[in-house]
Amino acid sequence: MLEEFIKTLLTGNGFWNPLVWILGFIVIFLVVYILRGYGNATYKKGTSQTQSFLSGNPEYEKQFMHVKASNLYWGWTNAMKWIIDILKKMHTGNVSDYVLWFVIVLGVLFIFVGLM
Amino acid sequence: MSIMDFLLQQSPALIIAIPLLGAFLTPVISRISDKGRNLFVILILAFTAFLVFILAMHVFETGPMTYVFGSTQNVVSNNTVIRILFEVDALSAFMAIIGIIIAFAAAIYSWSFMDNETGLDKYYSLMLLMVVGMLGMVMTGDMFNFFVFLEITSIASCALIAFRTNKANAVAAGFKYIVISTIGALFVLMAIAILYGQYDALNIAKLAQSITFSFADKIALVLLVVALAMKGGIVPMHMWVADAYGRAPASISLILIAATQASLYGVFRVLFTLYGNVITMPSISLGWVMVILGLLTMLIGVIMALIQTDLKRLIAYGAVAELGYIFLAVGTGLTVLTTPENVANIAGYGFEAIKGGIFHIFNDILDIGLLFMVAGALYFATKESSLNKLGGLARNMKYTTVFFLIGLLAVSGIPPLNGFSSKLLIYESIFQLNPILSIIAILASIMLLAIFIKVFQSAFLGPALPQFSHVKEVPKSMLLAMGIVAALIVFIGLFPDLFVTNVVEPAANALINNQEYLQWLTGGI
Amino acid sequence: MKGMSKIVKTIANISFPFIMIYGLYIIMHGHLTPGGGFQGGAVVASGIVLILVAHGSEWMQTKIKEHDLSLYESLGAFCFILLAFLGIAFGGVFFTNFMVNTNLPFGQIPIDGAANLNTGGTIPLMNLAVGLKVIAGLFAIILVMAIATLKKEEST
Amino acid sequence: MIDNLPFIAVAALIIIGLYAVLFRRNLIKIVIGIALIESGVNLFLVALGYRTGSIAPIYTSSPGGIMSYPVPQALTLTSIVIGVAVLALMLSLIIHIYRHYGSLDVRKLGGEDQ
Repeated sequence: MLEEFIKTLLTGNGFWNPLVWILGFIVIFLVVYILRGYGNATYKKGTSQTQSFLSGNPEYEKQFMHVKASNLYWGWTNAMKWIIDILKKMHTGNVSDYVLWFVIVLGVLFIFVGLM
Repeated sequence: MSIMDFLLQQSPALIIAIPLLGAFLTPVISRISDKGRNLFVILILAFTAFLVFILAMHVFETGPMTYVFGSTQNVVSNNTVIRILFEVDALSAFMAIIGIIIAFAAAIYSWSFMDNETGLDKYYSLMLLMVVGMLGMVMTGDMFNFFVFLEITSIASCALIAFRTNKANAVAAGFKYIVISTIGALFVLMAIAILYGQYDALNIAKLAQSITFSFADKIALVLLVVALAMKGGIVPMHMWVADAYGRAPASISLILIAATQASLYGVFRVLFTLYGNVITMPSISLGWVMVILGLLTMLIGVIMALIQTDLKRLIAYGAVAELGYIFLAVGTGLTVLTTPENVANIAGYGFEAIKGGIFHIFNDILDIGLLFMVAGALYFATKESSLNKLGGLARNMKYTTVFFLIGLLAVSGIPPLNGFSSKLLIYESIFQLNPILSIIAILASIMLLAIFIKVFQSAFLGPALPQFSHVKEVPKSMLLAMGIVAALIVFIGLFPDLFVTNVVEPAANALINNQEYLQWLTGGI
Repeated sequence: MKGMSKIVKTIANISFPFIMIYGLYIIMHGHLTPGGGFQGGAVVASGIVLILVAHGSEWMQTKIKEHDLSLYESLGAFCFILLAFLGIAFGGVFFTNFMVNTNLPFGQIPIDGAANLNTGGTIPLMNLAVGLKVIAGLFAIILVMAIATLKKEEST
Repeated sequence: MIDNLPFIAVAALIIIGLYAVLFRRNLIKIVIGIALIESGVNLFLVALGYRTGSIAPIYTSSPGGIMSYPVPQALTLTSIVIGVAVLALMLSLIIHIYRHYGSLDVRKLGGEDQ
């Protein structure tokens, strides 16, 4: 019964067994925990060591420090602006356009299957 | 005959009939007591789930089961199938299991989630009707019946998407959904009529036996595949998904995912079973079309998800991207199946690809479903769905955060959760078709991780915001529903082989081996 | 929606029984002639719509409530499913026509070319259930739409 | 030619319906377009069951001769019933949409991604 549970999943050429992964995870966790232990001795609460450092600028109130969702991945969206603009133009939200896409795919597939 | 045997024998009919009965009794019970109605719906779904499980176990062991309505005599007379019948093979049972699990979770979730809304008797009736339609679609053995259940699902889900009629966007999303699904369903009916006109049969097995792949059959094939793919939300016909999933109540988005997958089941059933005898004709490579559509679905889904700021809309685009994996994997299987030099490989990577695709249906519904439930929980607690306004909620909602983390890791395919095992199957098999496909699939998966990290960062992490200081953890029923799904995710993630061998493999076998589906016609019932 | 003139009301009242009878006839003869629950129900519902348009939805709301209609609709659907379930109990399969060839109402087997009303087994009963559901359902739809337009008229 | 007339009508109905759905801006007209597509499909189903010179399939006191095939008619009927439900649902949604947006223009409904 237990054997059935822990059997390895064969994926054609590879394999996957979560138990191996969990063992690895535990080992890495132990290593990290030990390394953390070394640093803990020099960590002092309440000193300037624990305060955030913003290139010498004063820190804002806490609620203004939160990075909003639309500010995330700014560089990526800026670099991919051309494709995002095309896609935004595609997603008009107009139901007639939705049906138009359906008709287009229908037409393309008709041609494709008709040629075969 | 023991009661269990009786239930098993009648289960295909009862799985449809019991929720249907429940749907019509709900308004009556609703007049007596609200709590009683909620409990009644959960009990109905629990009993249906029990029936689905005993039926599925039977089907996985002994092969397809047919259930004839009306009478068991004269099913085939004069070479015509004259009765409506349900045919449940391993794939149908597989889809029914997911559908009923997710519907059960949604019913538990609704207990607290919908507590403050009005019109709940209609909500629960329609929810049960939606479950009926979904289960009917996956279990029926008759094309016209399939159309009817498709429409039942569309009508019920449209009314539920527009359930919050005081919100303009919800009503608009409902309207878009009903237009799309009606047009899709009408073209499905058109295709059914074409097939019916040629072969004088509506039964899937009978049609599959007599199909010759004439010109009209090609038209019917294209109509069926494109219309059902549109209902399944494949790019570029996916735009309604974002509107519908994003605006429906979270508990409905959950069942909608399963209903969408039932449409994809329709695509697979049409390609592999209905056209199963002729799809192996060498000149046809619809598989590549599916692969390309799958790639597009993945890429456009993730790019659109990355720029969203509304949480539920973002998850909806994530769900679209996940559909791409399924389509890609099954398309790979179909390509291998139909290319003559590769036919020998069907036992090899083609089969692995289909296994991965079908496994991913299950994982996709669970993962995206869990994320939707978390999004609903955030909305329930804060009445806010824009990611730009959320923040620091991990301090107030500890359990929800844990569930979101599980969903996040599972959906982006991080080991050891369930998403990884199915994606590994997909990556390895499509790599052998073309390595570039695999690279794009992994890229899309990484982007999914990035998308949901963004959600995690902006909604859960960060400093405590003063406007959310009063926010409390969501009620227990919602936590219970999320817990059920999360537990399933972890369980399947930890013991993937157990699940693949016992559930996924029979389903994949049933998909590629359509002779099993036709067996009752030649061998008698 | 407000009521119309007295002439329209009177004519509607006179023609209403005939439409009702015709609709009920179509429901009742569903197993013999073209028609059945849905068609007959639609005819009856159209008769009710005539009354609704003639007398106005305010008058109609004093006569019947929309949630009562949904109860009737549930009742019709429930009867339909119940008959199908009785098929399991008496015939072994869902939807079995267990009343055919018995002494129950509608139990006769039609003799060649001489079909009469007393045949069809459960089919006439199912037609009645569907008819009830369709009448209540269509009536409820029209009534709700009329009330919705009424609100619009008030607000403008 | 005359035998194919119903099928030409089917194609015309479906194309007109699709045209209305694609290019009309009024929501009610879109719904009418869908109703036209539906009529086209229903006509197709009924036309499939008809044979030249056949009579309606009524069992009671039939005059004899070939009857047209009743199954497509039953299918059409089911499809009509579904169509009624769908149209009623669409129109009631339009009532709500008009209340929220104050307009029936289909372009006003979208734009959540813009």
